[in-house]
Amino acid sequence: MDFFSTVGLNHYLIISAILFGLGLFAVVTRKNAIVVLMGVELILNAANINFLAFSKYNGGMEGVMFSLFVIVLAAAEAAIALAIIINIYKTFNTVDVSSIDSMKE
Amino acid sequence: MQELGKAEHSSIRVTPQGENRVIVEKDLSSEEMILNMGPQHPSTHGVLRLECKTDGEVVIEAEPYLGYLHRCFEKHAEMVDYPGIVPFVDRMDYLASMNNDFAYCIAVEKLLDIEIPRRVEFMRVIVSEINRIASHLVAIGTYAIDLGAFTPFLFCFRDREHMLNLLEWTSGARMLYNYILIGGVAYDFPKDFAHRTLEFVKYFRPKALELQKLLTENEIFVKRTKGVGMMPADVAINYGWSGPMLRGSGVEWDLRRVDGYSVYPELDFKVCVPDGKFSDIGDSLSRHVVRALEIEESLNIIEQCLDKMPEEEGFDPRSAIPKRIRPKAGEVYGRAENPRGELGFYIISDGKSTKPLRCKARSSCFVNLSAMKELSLGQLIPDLVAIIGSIDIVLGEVDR
Amino acid sequence: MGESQESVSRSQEVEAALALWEIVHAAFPDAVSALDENPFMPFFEVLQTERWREIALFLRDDPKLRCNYMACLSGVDYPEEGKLGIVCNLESVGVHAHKIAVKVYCDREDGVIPSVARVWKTADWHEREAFDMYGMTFSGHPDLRRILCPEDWTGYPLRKDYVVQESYHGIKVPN
Amino acid sequence: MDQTLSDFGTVFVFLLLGIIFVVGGYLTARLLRPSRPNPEKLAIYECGEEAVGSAWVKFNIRFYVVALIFIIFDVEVVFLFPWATVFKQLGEFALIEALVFAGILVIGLVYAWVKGDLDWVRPTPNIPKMPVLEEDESQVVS
Amino acid sequence: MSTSLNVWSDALSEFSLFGLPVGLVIVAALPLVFIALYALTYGVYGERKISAFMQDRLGPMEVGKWGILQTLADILKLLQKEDIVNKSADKFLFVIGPGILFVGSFLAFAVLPFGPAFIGADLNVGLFYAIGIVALEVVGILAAGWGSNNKWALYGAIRSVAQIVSYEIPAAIAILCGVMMAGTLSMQQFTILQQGEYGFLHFFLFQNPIAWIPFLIYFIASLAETNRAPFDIPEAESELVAGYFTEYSGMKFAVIFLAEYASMFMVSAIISIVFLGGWNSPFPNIGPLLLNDWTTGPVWGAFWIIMKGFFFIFIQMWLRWTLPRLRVDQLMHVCWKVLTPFAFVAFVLTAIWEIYVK
Amino acid sequence: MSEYFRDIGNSVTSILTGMGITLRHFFNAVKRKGDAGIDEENYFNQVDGLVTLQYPREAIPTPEIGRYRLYNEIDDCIGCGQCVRACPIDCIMMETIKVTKDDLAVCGKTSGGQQKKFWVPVFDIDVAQCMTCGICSAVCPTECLYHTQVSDFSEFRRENMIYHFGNLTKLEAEAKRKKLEEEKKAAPAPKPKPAPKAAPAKNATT
Amino acid sequence: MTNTTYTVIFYLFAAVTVFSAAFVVFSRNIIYSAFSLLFTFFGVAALYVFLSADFIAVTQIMVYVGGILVLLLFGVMFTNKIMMTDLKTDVLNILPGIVLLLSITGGLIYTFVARAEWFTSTVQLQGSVVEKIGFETMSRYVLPFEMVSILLLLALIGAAFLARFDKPGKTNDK
Amino acid sequence: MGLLDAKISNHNVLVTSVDNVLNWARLSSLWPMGFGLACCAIEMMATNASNYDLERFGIFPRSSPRQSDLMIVAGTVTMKMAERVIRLYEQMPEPRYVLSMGSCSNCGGPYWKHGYHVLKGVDRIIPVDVYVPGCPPRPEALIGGLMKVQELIRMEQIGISRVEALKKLEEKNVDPGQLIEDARKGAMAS
Ligand code: SF4
Ligand code: SF4
Ligand code: SF4
Repeated sequence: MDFFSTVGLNHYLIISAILFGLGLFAVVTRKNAIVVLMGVELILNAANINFLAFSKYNGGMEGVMFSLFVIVLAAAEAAIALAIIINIYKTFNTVDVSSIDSMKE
Repeated sequence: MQELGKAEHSSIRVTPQGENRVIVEKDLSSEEMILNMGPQHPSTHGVLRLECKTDGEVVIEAEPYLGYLHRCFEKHAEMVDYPGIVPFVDRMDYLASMNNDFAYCIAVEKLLDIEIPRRVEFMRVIVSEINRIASHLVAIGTYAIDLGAFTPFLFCFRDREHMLNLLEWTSGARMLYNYILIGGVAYDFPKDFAHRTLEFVKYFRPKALELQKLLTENEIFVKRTKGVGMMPADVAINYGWSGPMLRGSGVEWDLRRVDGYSVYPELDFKVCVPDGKFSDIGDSLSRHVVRALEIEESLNIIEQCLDKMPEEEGFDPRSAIPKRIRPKAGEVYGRAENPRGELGFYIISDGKSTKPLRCKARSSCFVNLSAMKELSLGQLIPDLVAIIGSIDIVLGEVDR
Repeated sequence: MGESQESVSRSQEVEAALALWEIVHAAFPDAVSALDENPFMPFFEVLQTERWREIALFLRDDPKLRCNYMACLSGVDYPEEGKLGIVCNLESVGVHAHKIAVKVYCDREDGVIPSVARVWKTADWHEREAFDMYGMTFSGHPDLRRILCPEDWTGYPLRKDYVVQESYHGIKVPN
Repeated sequence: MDQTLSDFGTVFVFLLLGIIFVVGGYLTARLLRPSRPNPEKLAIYECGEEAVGSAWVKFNIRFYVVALIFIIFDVEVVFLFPWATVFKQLGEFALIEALVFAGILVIGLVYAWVKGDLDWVRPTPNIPKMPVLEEDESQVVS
Repeated sequence: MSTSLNVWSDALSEFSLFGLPVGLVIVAALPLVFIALYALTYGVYGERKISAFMQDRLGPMEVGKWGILQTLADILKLLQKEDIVNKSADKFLFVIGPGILFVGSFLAFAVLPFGPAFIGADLNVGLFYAIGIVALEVVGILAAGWGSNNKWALYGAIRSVAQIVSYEIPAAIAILCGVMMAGTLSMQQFTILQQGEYGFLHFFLFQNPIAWIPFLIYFIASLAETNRAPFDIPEAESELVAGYFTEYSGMKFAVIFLAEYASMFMVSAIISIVFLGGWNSPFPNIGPLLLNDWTTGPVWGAFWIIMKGFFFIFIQMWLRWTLPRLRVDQLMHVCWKVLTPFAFVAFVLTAIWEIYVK
Repeated sequence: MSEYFRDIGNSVTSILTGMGITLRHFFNAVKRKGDAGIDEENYFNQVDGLVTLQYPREAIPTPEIGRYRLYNEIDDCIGCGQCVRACPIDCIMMETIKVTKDDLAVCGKTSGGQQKKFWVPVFDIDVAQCMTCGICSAVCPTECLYHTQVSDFSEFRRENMIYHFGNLTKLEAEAKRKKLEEEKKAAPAPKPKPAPKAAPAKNATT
Repeated sequence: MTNTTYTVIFYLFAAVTVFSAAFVVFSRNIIYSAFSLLFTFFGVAALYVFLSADFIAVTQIMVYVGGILVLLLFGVMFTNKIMMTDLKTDVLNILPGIVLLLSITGGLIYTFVARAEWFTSTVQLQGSVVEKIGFETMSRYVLPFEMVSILLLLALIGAAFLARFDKPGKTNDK
Repeated sequence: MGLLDAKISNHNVLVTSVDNVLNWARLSSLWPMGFGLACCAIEMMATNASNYDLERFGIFPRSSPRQSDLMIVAGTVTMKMAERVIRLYEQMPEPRYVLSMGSCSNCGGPYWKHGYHVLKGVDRIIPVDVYVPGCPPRPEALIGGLMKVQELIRMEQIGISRVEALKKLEEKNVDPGQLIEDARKGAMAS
């Protein structure tokens, strides 16, 4: 069982794929905007794992730099998204994405 | 209803019922939380309970609930004879028993129309001024705790201990003295008392200065209290505030000066009011400052009294105490300046019994505290604590 | 200093109260009684209870009276007359130097007195206390609840015929 | 295995040990302590009163603005740390770059400052007013 | 110079029994023991004694000679106390909250160099890690406060988080200034850079006049991060009863307690490593008096860093027993409008100093 | 702007002042306050430094007139009941039995030389209730009821706080009562005459 | 420590990551989701360590746990009635969701593992990346570096603008 | 079920020494709940303050009942307050102790007779371990009372109820008359 005993690129890719899928699942199914946001964060994390994994096994710095920028983006995104969510909440008194959809004039 | 109308404020809307309510960011639907502060809470000075409606840190409304220490003073006063009331009076404002007794005795003596020996008057003034300092020290110390400074509190209590010792030496008890009796005092001063008291005054002055440096002048303290809990003078009068609270709002009103009871007219003392430079007039800081200044004045009064007090060998302080206290029918309202304000006793005597028909205590804290509800609107919780502290309530007197 | 000066000031007090009373009497000739020139606490009575609030307002706002400070409001029980009453000690702080007491009565059962809580905010809690202890109602009071005793307390403790309840919430009350 | 990894291995051991410590502490305590629950005891403490409502309400938003501003600066600091380790080797260029970087963010700080986002909004407290009776408002003086 | 010692420590960390890294565990366990001991002795007992002396009283006296066993008794007692989890609390969060809190503050100790040879893990990102791991504490506090379902606890937790989070900015920028001076993030490197025969003159604080600004900023911010007075509003006794641990009793409370004292030591250690030379002896060699050499060594190293940490803790206590507490809005004012701008100024000045002056 | 810097400056200076004060106290801790009572000459000479009094080990003396636990010197009590009447809270319970003429000598005199006319079989003071107001001791004509300086006397049981000072046992009290009855029956004359010395009937409970 | 140990630890963290992520997604209680996110982030950080990106790992903790998670938690506390988590609304898309989850994950794994022939260099990333990042930001990535600052500035202004709740009529003290 | 809940019938040396250590820890770190009701509370504060300094015994007040071991009922308990006192008592974790300080909480004290709103003794609602008399008790008296509590704790054993411990203690104790004797002596001496 070589696959299990030595950790390689593929392991990371699998984890990242699972994380990505879970994140996507949250985005698609959950109605609570905040959970959706969590899903997005999971997706971004999955992407980061990929970046770093490739970077590691290629010996380059690109992936590392990219993941850094992704984190920045994630932070900015979280800030803005939550501000928007709060604003939506203020207006509609709900964070349910689908009902927000139906409530807009 | 022919009820009151308008008060404008940027964040305050007055509903037709005259209920002030702060509208804080009402478009932001954070929920109101009902928060019970007290009866067991470190900053409610005993068993006051404030039911606060809060929105985040902002107190939208705080409703004081009293009565957790309602000890039925007025009932006891109707059931116990005149001298027997004194211990109960002691227990009302337990931080300033001497002053309480003083007020009560003034009321009853008015009713009895008896003359008090001059030396007794001086003795009374001395002990009640000592007690006033002790009481103010507790006020200042607990205020410091409320604002998070623990050390000044202990310093206050340390110095208070000397006063308790002095008073215990004269009266036999540490806190609840039953010393000032109707028509006299219980014991003559012990030998050396004057001397020791002067020593105390000498000892205490630098300590008061140190306290001032440590607490009152501390920038954090100032920032925490300045402009917090503003009370304009006219409203303060309307609320019936008295004592340091009223003076903190800039009204020069001191019963020791206004009524001039006992030997106070002979003494030279200032009525302390804030000057508006260090604090905004009417805020918590000025109330604190007034207390601190009053400590100074009380020290002066003590010195003067000790100077002027007639010395008499073998003086019997109980000589003027009537054997049987049964006042003629009538009613009286007697009052004195307590550390917390005007303490008045409204006594009705039916002329027949040795017990009063009615003895109502007008307690200063009760009245001062009644402004709490209005003062608390739109404060942050820490400010609320600062305001309660600055009112300096003693629940025993509030609830009686 | 003792007697001499005190009696002087006392008589001054009464004189000031007399002057004060005259003004009130002129304004409300039927509603107020004569001044009781008692040297300890000069007072007059309000004969028409329902006008008490008006009188109170007059006392507070008339430029000659300006009794802006209510020192005390005490409820009293007069079992013989079958009445309850309140006694208000009024004073003018910082404007004039006079003080006076006013008495208002109501029936013992279901008595009503107009509330002056909107005239002097002091009266707010004092009236609540009087209600708590004696059971008279103050009409127009913003928030008339028991203040010292618990909400579900039975009886009005300071009435002369008060009997202590046996138990409160399962706790024995009398000794 | 490279050095970094083994160093982090130590951190992992710390993590385990910390967890063991806490869990061990809990367990020891469980071994010793009495447990006599009753409804009163399990009620929420609220200064001796019965708690009214849950604490889990929507909390006021003000704290949120703080976290929001924080996250931006947090990220900025993250960028500056690697820079700080090498800037002396790179010299002036790096200095200017970083100053520009920081400068732009300071603009943000200034913006937030000027706009009052950094103020902890304190509603103006109520200053008590004289009671006013409707029928004779005009009489109110002083 | 410390190579031989490194060998010693390497040997220790490499030591393993049946494939288990026993040596490492020992390395990791030592700080744990240290935290426990320090919290028991200096942290609590010392604080009580120091506060007592500042307040003209005696402090613990009766439990053991001069009350020395006081904190031991406290912990033993807390062990015996019933553990109440209130009915409406969120049991899970309530239980793990203190755990996260403690693990968070304990993890930071992994990178703390106690001596030239004794360090858990000399990470290349050590310093960054040490300030980043605080994030775990934040979550722990939130879990504890939220899980209690107690209003005071929630207030305390939210205040605490807002405060820690805000003060992380000035703190991080101040540390950044230190990093700029050293050019490394490894704590061990930091310390070695401040080594020298002139003792304290090699410390960054005395090498660079500008270092005083970030030094003070970090110290103030660290007070806030550990909820110490005058920034103790999250556990403000007179306002919030006991803050986020209002509902905790027994052992959980003890764990929170330990975590607090651990992070108190941690920030003090960080400040002494970044600005005051960590385990280096502050004594200079003066001519034949080789004070510096005499006071250098593995044991001395641990001694110095602990002493420096204790010194800062002493100042923390001193401040605590002197000052009143700030209000929330003032707290934010201090953070965003005083410390952060000054931190930026310090950042610019340090950069310029390092490039042009040095 | 200037206000901004002034605030910072003020804060720093006032904080430093405060710290100076606490530090001074810290170093002052090498000194300890002594345990002189307030009535001693050097009381205020010894107040620097730590003020803690380690109570069970050391104590400052309670002043002589200190009013703490009530004590009745029952031998001196004439059973006049003044204290009972004066006490505002009725925490003294007393029963008296009039002394029969022949017992007057047995009953004896107070230390002040006053003839006792009552047996006091029950003289209970509920010190758990007493508020140490001192009214009772002030009215006591023989000064046999007084407050001692003892203040530390806590108990595990509430009943132990009712102090019995009565000097007769139940049986004796019963006997005396009977004797009184008999005497009343024998001589219904209401005026008690000063009795001649009677035979010394022994009672040992004093 | 041996390689095996590391492998075990790797699997441990991988499991923590995946399970907590699943918990985030499937949990009905949003506050649990948020707290479980902590473990996900932590696990991911540990994986970063395995990928030799120590700096990124710590950044992950600092930004994700200390920042984003706190933001999320605050967001949850500010907007949700926790006691009234509505279960039904969630179920609406659950079938397509699960299908999507399985297909995408499966597809990805299939592509990653079976199909793609990833080129792996013999030189793997080793040691610490801090300084490398420092150099990279100052050389190849200067422009993105500066852009980041502008991005952050905009984010700050935007978020602050959006989150500015004080309406006219409210005054700040001072 | 923890050890402190266990019912152990025969005490061997080990149990006894464990007992002693645990009891020692408990009695050395009695944290009272900061809970003042009336005048007595001021004396309690004075006892906590510098001059008497309860911290010497490891006693320092906590404001939350969850972290306290001892409830000092200092002052008058009124009817309105009684339920709160019960609740606060209940919210303290076991093992917990109650010290009734002052006449009022002992039995209603001065308000015993006419106090319609005063609870006549806090032992009507919660079990009291030690009564401290006085109105207010001197700080010395409070310290004495606290030491009585410590004595009580010292007598406790695993599996032995507090009532039994109290009994044992009383067997050891001098009889109540002794105290009066002491008072007498004290009075004589002065
Ligand atoms: S001291 Fe006061 S309360 Fe005590 S017995 Fe005497 S009169 Fe009664
Ligand atoms: S007043 Fe004195 S003599 Fe009279 S009964 Fe009381 S104690 Fe005895
Ligand atoms: S026992 Fe005395 S001092 Fe204590 S609360 Fe009651 S009345 Fe006050």
